[in-house]
Amino acid sequence: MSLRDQFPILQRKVNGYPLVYLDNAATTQKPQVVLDAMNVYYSQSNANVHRAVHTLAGEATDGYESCRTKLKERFNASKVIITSGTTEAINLVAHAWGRANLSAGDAIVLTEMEHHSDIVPWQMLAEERGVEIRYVPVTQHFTLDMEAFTHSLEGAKLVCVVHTSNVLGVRNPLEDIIAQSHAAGAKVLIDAAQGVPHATVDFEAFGADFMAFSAHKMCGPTGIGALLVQPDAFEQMQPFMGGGDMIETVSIEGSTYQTNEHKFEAGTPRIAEAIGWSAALDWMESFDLDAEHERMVGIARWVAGELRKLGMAVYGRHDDDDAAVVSFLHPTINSEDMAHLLDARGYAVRTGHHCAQPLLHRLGITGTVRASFYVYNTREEAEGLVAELKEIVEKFA
Amino acid sequence: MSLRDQFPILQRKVNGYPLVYLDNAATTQKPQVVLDAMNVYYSQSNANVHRAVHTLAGEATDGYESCRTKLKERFNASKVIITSGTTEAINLVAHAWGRANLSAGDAIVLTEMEHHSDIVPWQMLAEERGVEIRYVPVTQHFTLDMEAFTHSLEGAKLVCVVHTSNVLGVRNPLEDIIAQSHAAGAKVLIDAAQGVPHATVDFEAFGADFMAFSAHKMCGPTGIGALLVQPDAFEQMQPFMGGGDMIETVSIEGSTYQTNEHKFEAGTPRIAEAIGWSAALDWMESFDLDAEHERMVGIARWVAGELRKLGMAVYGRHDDDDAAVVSFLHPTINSEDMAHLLDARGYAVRTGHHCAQPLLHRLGITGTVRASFYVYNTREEAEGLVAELKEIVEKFA
Amino acid sequence: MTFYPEALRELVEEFQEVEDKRERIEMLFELAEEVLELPRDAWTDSTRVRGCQSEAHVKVGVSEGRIEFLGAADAKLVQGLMGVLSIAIQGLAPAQALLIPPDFAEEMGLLNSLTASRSNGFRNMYDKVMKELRQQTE
Amino acid sequence: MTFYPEALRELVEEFQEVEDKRERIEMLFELAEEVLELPRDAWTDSTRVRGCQSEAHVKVGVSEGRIEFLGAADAKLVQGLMGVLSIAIQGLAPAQALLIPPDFAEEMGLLNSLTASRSNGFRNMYDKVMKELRQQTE
Ligand SMILES: Cc1ncc(COP(=O)(O)O)c(C=O)c1O
Ligand SMILES: Cc1ncc(COP(=O)(O)O)c(C=O)c1O
Repeated sequence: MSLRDQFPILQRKVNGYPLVYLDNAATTQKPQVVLDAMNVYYSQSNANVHRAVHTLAGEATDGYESCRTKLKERFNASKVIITSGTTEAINLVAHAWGRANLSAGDAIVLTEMEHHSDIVPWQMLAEERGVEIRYVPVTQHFTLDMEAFTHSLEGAKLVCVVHTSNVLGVRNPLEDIIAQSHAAGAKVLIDAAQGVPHATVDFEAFGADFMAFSAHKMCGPTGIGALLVQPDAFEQMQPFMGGGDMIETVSIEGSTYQTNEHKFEAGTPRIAEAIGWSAALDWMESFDLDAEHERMVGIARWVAGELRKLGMAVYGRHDDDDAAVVSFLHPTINSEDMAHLLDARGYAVRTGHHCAQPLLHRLGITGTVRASFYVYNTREEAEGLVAELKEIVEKFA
Repeated sequence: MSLRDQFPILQRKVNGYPLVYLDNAATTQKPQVVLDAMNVYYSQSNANVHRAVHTLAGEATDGYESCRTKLKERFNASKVIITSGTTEAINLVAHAWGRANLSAGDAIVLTEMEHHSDIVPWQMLAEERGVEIRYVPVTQHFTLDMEAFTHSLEGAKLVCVVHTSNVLGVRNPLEDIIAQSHAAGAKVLIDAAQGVPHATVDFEAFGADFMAFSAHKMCGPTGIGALLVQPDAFEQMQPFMGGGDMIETVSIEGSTYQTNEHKFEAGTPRIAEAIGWSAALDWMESFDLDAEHERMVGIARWVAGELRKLGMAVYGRHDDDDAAVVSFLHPTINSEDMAHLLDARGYAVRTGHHCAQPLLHRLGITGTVRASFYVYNTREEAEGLVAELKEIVEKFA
Repeated sequence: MTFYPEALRELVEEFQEVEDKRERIEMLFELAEEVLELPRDAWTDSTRVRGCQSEAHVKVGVSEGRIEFLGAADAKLVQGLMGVLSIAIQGLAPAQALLIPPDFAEEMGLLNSLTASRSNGFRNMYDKVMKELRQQTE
Repeated sequence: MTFYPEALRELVEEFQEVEDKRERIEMLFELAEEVLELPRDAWTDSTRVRGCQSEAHVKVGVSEGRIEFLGAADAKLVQGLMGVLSIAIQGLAPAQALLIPPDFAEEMGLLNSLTASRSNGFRNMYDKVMKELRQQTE
């Protein structure tokens, strides 16, 4: 079966037209094997995990933990905390590491390219603890101002940076950022929500201290994500949420905590989700992601060029390592209208601020139309999109 | 189709014997309609919610929000925050309400009957903020010491109490507890993880300020739960986790937040899970829960009696409003051995401390064997359990 | 459709006869002209429809017992929906207008979600108009 | 099964011939007797196998290059697995014992999960024994 045929949703029609799903930066579709794995779990092995001896509980525990094992293998990471997604993973760092290791006067470096999920948790921490936040500006070439970045490092304790922008598709110079940050004595958190769906990352070699991402953006289920942590940073983390399996002992005098990742996984975990993600991770090994990435960026680059010809402003550069995301605006046609007109022909694109208002503010706009491509998208779909936009521009500009 | 036939897992064999699933207090099984709803979502409407105009996103948003609407209807609640489960819901109260409204010298009342998920978050808050925790003792009749409770209220700001104990099945005198707490000026949080699967609750009439529970214990999926909040308590809550859809605006100067429940739902929500839970809530309406509850407690009461005859100590009283949970210990046969012997014949029971160490400590034990019944369990299964235990006692005592 | 005024009912039927969604949207764009325009310099925080992706503003008054509805939006689609609402309520007594449910946008085949959320500028606009009408009749 | 000592291999085969799990458990209970018992008053925090549901203690020494393994557990099943481990490693050279993978418990049809977690006293026990052997051979 072709890669594309493994996605049942791609057979769907929308408003009488075949669905062309180009909202992959928001969430990706799921191959049948992922649904199957969750169905098998629910209809054969559903049970709560850990602390139980019965057969179903053993199978559920193995299934849940297999997700962690596969994440460790895929990303070459020694500590993998399972969360509900990127957002919770970053909030976990802000609470479990941030509140234990940062205090008034300390500085955190963010960038203007961050997603709200990598801004708001730090603003909340800053307000509570009197920590200073410094924002690295974005240049007119849609890249981080690396000179400003270097300056911002003075006395910084933590640098939080997005691997790949969900608006621009721009992949940041992470190797340089990590090296400079470490040299300045700062830890580094990478928001890899858009990064890991497009590139394989060796967390150990990469050298970041924390890396957060979501399953749903890499063909896995909703409701689950992960935080990878280096062992020394892991040791500096205090528990965040309490309850369930994160404890060793509880008494009314006080509690002691587990020492492994379970310490940060309070309550019944996302069992079916972990099993689904595990299947998705296996599935991701079934094709050559690098080759697919090259193909997708090629498509994005071509689309960007065509849209410029149609008079659109395109926000992004589409370098080889960038994600296949095309953000654009027409000088006179409203974005929301454009998205509705596209939807009428089956094309799903996203409009709005993409949870990156500071970036848009810097670009002097309030939103874009965003078409984002993934492994199951075809060149023909991209050509269709361009043809539709051409028609729209001709008619409504 | 009979109620029981709607659960595909109940066809399964374990170690060559039909599965008898009696670990329902840990997690319940899922009827086929719940799996179907999630499959339909993933294979027809999967998209990220909110902020998008395309057809799939509209369907996904409607599906996600339908869960909230159904929870509001079922529980007669005006504010429903969707969380990853009971544990996260209680941690949310500790962070969003507790840290904003409690300070050094304030007192929180807990009970010795609480699940760790309703103890550890408060211990963490207490340590951080110098808040005092008072524990209401459990009597030898497996009930709360209500005299001690009344005394503990003096100057208390918050009372946290479990609706129904997951170890004893005992349902607490909540109406009395809520009335006394409110009279003393304290807010009340109910941990209803074990309560709502067994009883319908009118949150408005009930009068508690917060109520937390999990979908997976009421035939819904893993990874999702809810916090019901009264409007005045809702207004007193500060944001907990940051990012995603919880904001109104974000700028580098600071952020403003949404005013509805989304304020507390940071990041891509549990979309498929909400859709699955929605189906489970509909399904719960398809039979008479009160009648089923009566039947289940009847079974539990009978089992408890038989086990006492076999020389077991049974921890619980099995009143009409109690849950169908039977916790027991044999004087000489080790619990874990007993569970393994049962598992060998297809019976799934749980052993251990059930995340309620302070309660067990009070009872002078370190664990129990727990058989917990739910709507699809039959009298025949209970008889089988008793027969197996009889054989085990005869052979191994 | 019992509570729809005649003009709205006709409009809904007219839209329902058109099968292609693109065509329906184009028809709606034309209805954007029907709105009494709220000039840009009258846009304030209190006229703003919150939660819209782009700017949308409405102003509802009641003069001699009859509704006066003004609106404007960056998105033609939203302004078109204002046009529909305008056709429905302009000049009506508030009590009559309050009986009109928001379903027409869906029935006209224009929106696929009625959840009051950010994706749904229409629903927020409708809610705001109705709320203001209710306040002005109290 | 290449790394299993003869006695362990035989045991695994013996168990595999028994179809009923209950019977296998009963056979295992008998093996609980095979463990050189670690007396209760020698139970300390350092002998404790963590993460077990009930108490389980092991002590591994190496004397004249040969393993001396003592153990005891509240659960007969756990002590039975100690018996199996004991049959496997008692008197062996540590280097040989370290080659034995934990799979035998699963192959004997006794456990269905090898995940190192609280449900799995066996795995924690095995890991502790092997860790201590490794430390004592360093
Ligand atoms: C009484 C009680 N409270 C809280 C919880 C925690 O629920 P969850 O693990 O779904 O967060 C449970 C379930 O284990 C419970 O029984
Ligand atoms: C760059 C980036 N960071 C963080 C997030 C948040 O991810 P989630 O909503 O899955 O928590 C997203 C996705 O929306 C993203 O694109």
